[in-house]
Amino acid sequence: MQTAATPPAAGYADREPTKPPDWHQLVVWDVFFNALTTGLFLVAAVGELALPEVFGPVAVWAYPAAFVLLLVDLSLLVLDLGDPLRFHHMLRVFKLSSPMSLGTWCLTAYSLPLTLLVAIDIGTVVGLVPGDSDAVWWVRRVLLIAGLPVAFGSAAYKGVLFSTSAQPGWRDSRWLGGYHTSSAVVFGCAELLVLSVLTGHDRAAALLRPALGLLLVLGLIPLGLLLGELRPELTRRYTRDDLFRGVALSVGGGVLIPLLALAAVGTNPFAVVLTAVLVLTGGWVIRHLIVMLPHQAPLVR
Amino acid sequence: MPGLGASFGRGAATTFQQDLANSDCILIMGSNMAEAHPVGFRWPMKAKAKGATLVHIDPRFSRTSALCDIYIGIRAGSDIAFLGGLINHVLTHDKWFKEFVLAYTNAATIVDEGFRDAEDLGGLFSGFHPESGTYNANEGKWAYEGEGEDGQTKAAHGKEGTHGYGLEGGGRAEDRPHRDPTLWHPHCVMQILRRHFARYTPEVVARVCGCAPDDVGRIADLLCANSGRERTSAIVYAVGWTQHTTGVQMIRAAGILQLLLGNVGRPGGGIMAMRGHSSIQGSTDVSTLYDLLPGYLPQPTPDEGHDTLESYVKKEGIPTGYWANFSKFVVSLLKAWYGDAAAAENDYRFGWVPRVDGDYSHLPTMDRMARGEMTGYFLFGQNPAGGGMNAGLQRAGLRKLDWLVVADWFETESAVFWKDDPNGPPAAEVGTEVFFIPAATSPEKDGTLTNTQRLLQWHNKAMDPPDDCRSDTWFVYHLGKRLKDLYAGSTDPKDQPLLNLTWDYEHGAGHRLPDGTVSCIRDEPDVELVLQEINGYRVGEIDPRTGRPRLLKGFSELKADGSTACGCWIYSGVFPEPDRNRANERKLSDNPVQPEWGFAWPHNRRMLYNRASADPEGRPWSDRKKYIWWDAEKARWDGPDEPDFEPTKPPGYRPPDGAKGMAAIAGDQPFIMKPDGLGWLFAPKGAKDGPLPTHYEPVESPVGNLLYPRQPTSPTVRTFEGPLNRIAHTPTAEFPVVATTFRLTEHYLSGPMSRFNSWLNELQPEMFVEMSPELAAERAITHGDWVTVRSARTAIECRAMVTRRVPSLLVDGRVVHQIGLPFHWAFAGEVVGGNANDLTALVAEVNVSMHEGKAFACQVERGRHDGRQPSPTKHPVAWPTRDPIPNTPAAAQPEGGFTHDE
Amino acid sequence: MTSREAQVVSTPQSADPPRPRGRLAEVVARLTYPFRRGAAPAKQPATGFYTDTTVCIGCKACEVACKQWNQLPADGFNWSGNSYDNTGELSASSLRHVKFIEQFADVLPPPPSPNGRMSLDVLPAEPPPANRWLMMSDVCKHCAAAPCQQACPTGAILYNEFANVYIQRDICNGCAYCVAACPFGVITRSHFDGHTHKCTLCYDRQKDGLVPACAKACPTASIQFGPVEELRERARQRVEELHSRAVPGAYLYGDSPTETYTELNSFYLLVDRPATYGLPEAPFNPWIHMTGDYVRAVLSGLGAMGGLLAVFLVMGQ
Amino acid sequence: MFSLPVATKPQPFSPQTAEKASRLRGATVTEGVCPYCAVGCGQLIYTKGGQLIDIEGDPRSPISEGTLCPKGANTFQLSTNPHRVRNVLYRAPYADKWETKPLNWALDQIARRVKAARDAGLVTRNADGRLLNSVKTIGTLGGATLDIEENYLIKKLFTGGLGVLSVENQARI
Repeated sequence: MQTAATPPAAGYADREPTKPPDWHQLVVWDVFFNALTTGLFLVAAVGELALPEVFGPVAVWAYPAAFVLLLVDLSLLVLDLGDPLRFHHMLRVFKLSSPMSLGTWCLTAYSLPLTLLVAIDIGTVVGLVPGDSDAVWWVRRVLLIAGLPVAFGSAAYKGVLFSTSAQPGWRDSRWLGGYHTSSAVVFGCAELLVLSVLTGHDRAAALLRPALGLLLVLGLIPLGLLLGELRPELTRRYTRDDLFRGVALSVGGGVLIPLLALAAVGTNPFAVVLTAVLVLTGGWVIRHLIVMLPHQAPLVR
Repeated sequence: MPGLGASFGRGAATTFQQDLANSDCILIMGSNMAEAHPVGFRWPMKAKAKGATLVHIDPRFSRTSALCDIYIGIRAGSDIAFLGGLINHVLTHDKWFKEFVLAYTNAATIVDEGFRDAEDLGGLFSGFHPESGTYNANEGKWAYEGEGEDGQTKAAHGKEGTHGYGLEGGGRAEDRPHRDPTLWHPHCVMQILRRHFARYTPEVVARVCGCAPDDVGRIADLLCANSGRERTSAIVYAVGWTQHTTGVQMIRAAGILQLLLGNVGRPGGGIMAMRGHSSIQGSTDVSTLYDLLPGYLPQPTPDEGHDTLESYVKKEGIPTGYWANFSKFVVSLLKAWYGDAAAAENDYRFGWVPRVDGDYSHLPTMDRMARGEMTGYFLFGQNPAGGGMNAGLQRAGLRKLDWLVVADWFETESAVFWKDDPNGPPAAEVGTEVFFIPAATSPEKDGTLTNTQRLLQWHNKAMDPPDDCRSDTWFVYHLGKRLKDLYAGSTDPKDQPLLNLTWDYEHGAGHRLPDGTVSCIRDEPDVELVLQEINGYRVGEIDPRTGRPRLLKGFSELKADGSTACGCWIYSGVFPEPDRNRANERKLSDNPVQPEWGFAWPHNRRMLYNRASADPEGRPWSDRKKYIWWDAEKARWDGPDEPDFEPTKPPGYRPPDGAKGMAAIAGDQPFIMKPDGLGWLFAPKGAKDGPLPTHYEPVESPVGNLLYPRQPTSPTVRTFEGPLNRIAHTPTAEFPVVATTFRLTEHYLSGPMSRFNSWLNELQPEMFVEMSPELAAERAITHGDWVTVRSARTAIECRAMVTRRVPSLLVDGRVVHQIGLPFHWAFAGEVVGGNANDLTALVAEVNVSMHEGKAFACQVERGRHDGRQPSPTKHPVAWPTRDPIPNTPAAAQPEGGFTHDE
Repeated sequence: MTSREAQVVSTPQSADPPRPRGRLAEVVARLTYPFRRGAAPAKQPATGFYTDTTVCIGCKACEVACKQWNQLPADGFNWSGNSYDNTGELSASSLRHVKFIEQFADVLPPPPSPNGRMSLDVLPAEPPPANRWLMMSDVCKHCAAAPCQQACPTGAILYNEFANVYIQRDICNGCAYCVAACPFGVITRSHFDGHTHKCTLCYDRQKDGLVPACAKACPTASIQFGPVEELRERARQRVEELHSRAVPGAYLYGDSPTETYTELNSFYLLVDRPATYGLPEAPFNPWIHMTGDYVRAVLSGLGAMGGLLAVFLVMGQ
Repeated sequence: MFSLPVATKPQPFSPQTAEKASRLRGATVTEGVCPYCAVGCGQLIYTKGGQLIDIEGDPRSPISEGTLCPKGANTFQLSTNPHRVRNVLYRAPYADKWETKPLNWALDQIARRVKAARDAGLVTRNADGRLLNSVKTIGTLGGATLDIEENYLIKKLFTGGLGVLSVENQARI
């Protein structure tokens, strides 16, 4: 246990008093999948509720996808615990002061209508549930309406969870929640667009393309505000090259190129998938930069 | 112990730790009290909270310095120069406590005019024999005037040291010494003192010590302002003074200073010796020392005067003062040892006690061992292979033994020297047979520890030791029984001491533990019986309550006619009744001295010489410093403590001519162990290296002696030079850096009680060396680098701790670098590393055979040492145990067990 | 005259309830355990620590006493080189941490530095009155409104009857959100059991009227334990006394609330600025921003959803 | 004065937390003394079922008033320590490892070696015919960490009984 020569530091003044939680890649992916599942559900549900005839057929694919993504997300959440067998302790109290408590309850509440929706979808496919009955239609509507606020809550808590902490960077990012929620909707839009193109629902795709474009532009507002807030800590902890790569991937690759692509390439499935991948990658990169920020030791200048 | 003994009469701390809280100023020197004795330091901190000034003078700015009001950095080994400067300041500014000094010290006593001081002889006192390197005090005329050649001489052991009280007291003729109360007589002690210390001016002290000239006056003024009737100052020292070849004289200098300032025997005053081991005072008192019998009785020598008990008593006894009872102590000890076999007609078997004809102390014994002159050796909780001076030589010694018995808790360096010494030969070349006896820890056995303030405290056995672990009492007792069996039936006279040794400490019934169960170790000896023997008993007088001999109430009951037996007279009174073990008494009261907590020797006196807390007439010097006073109505001494004086002897008592024993001590003479009842500024006897402290450089120093250039080091020091023990003699150019060793709070000694303990190891895991940025820059060393420290013996590697806490000093116009080496690491344990004790030399101070670990010469180089380095012999263990606490619900289990327990 | 320590043994120890028998019962017990409630004890006066760093001798008795009482593991033998601090930080296995800060002026002219890194000197905020070696025993601050407590999603962290912040070890599931929330970096997650641990203020000892292990062991009363109100009073007197003794830099850290943080029930007497001791200059409770952050999150989300809906409705018709 | 945006309700106690108590209840407490340095701090030793469960300062001790230093606080680990040797270890000459041996065997062997060395090394008189009665080839070292009774027995047996001269300990001054 004896160490080789370590460069000793004198005193404590140069040290960050806080300690980063040992949240690493698992949490980056958790934040990412959180946006994927909640965004997909939100966009599909809004679409189905607003224009059932257009989005209904795509949404049938969207809910199982959101369900799978939710399962992945929940697994990541559980695995990230120090004691995964105690995940259910999260439901021991409902605590407004704790975004994690609120979020867990939202996720739990969100998982219920989603599960039922998926069950109905699967039931319809295998013929157990009559797909065209009024009762089913009404049940779906109720489930969608019930799911919307909790799915929204599930998306909205995640950024606040980080921003209400004492960690360098996180504590300064007033727009982290804003960015995450808006980015979740962007993700959802991109995902549904891909689903529409792949399943050949051109009307839905035709609506989702301009929507995605608009959302990408809108999303630049919280993203810009967030990066502005984070700039001191980002530049303190990441090298110029790292930051350049990160911003290029997230803003250039995640917003600008998709915008151009959406305008230029139209409905080519391959191009749409590629665009969506770019959008998601950009979002992942931002999340990675932020989640890992406190772990990054300040650079010696 | 002669340092204190020569000044005051007893080789023990004059006061108790709690009393430090009553000080107005505390000088801590030669002690790193906050680190080595953190809980003891509680009391200086209380004094500080009440407004006292704390001063630390030390080569290193330590955790003690951090809490003191004033820190002065001096060069390691220059303490006498600084203290001499303080004494000189007190004398030249006439700030000494006149009434105290005149009445209670030998300032007025006139010394034989044949005496020549170190001032006259270039650093030597009269009576020096260069060929043997010893002083002959008689030839040197160190005695008081009038004693002349008739002054009683103690049996000399040649060059070797002795702890015997003979050194502490020393005899004199029965005539009263001449005194000159005007202090004008050129040969009176005060005048000798003035001349002797005149050389120690602030400028010279600054040149020697590396401090500023102002520092001397600053500290002296502070001490003077906090001494006198209304105020008192205390001095605290520890091994930072003792581990020098001038250690006894450093303590002597402190004694002189405190006597001059009137700070002895008074609350908040005194000299507090902080000892390092739990019972180091006890092991000196009961004496596992080669030249001492229990209670500071000198072990006999082949001297003619020691042929018979009578001649021995005549030669070693002192007619006046408490030592006049000498024969009672000796006879009672012999009765305790040899029982019925000891009788008046056979001289109480005085002839059975082995005669000391040389120096058999630890260091010379190791030297002999390394030369192959020893057959077998026992180690009881001591680790010479790691903690001994020049530990490499000590390991070489152990490798030359036929057999070695190690009783300890862990596999220390001394237990595994044959296999794990990285610089030793392979095991196949080491012929020593080793027995490791697993020992019990203190909660696993009954027994008494004597702490640094002479307080005996019993610790109770709380549980049985595991498996085959046994107390050392058990081991020694059963070894003795087996030896008696082996020798049974022998009629050879040489075997009779063993066969007649009283050796019966069986437990009547099984030993009941505090939780009500009976000990599984059925043959554990009854430790209370041992303590009762130490306390003493009346031979043949049976106590009907126990069926055993009646116990003594104190040493005043001792007899020289064989009717009493007593294992250690100074401890007598600790067990006055069969059911009253005073060491195990823990009663508290309103009395701040807390006299019913444990038992202090002698006779439960907590502060020694406390008669001096009253003026010659017996009145307190001041209300603020009231402690013991003469109560004329009750016609006895009164106060919160036991008077260290005959309780009913009035202040006005004057001894009649020819008085003997205690009758010869006047009512205003507080130092009852001294034949003249006075504190000794000048010690005509008691120290073999001179009657007054003189600055000499350490045996190894880069600096010559600026005070006495012709005499660089102590003339009486003994070195054991040889291929395994090379010395870099003063002044050395080859080793220009002054090294001093020190203790960290987090570790203990060479580590046997700490480096097997993960909770301590994590706090200080690695060997390092503290050095100044100046030295580091000179050697191109960066903080945290590996460096090699080399002495004339060997080299070790350690990490560089570059810090301004170890100042480089300006000594005589040039920069002298110092380094600090913690001495806690060696090659066995969870954490291992370079051993500072490998660097030190085997040298011995003349009075007590003490080494010089606190100042030696070395060289520092950047980079790792190319020799073989140790690797841990034990894997780190995070938790001492993960067993759950029995009979305890989950809710009350320790928080950190870190188990899933719902 | 017996001590509380001697009396406590005569209190009988309760026993655990019988363990569930069988696999199924065990699973059920595990699943239902977090939802079982114990009776909350009656409120007591708030207790805490007052740490007077001016009398700390840096002996680390507090660290070992804490490890011993709580049976905490040793956590690595690493020589840090940062003066005598080899503990490094507070963690799940080191609930006390003694810090050492060396502040020394040049004695001799400053030597050239071999590679820029020099000795252990830490430059004080202002020139110190003398050379000094500061020592401070750090511990959980037991904040009056603790971010960790607010963050904890399981309710594992609570205020016990002594107003101490306490992590219930049978509840904590190791989400580590409290780690992120603590502005002082007190809490970490143990890699042994995956739960977070911090100073409990020896809750178990307080239950039996005993002083916490560290405060009890402290040889110089640098760590003092007691009702916080009393401690604050004592501490303020001590500051005045120090001011009168020419230690003008002495002040209390955390004895009273600030704009952005509540008072600490474990507070300190310091003589240099907080950062010198590794403490935040102005601790900030992250929850101050929570409502606003939620609003921004919701607004951004609603904006995006609104845009989406607008496109659908406008273009879909 | 700063106040929280969201009220924090009292959080529920778990059944275990509600039962929180020290492990000292029902234990046996014994008065002891710290085995490390010479300050002589009072210690309280707690055992349960014969097992050591805690060692802490004795608040009644007038010397230490309940406090301990890090080493004193570590006394528990000194006793309860996996590195402690629990059986007799024996290393034969030139062997490269320990063997575990019974206690009685070791005592017998040691006693025999002491006798042999003493019989060979005891000198009754020196060259001048003066009485010595001493053995210089055996020695003991250690005692300052031992109890005074242990010291006394060592001195008595080795000096008084066997005539061994080099009986020494850590104390010197």
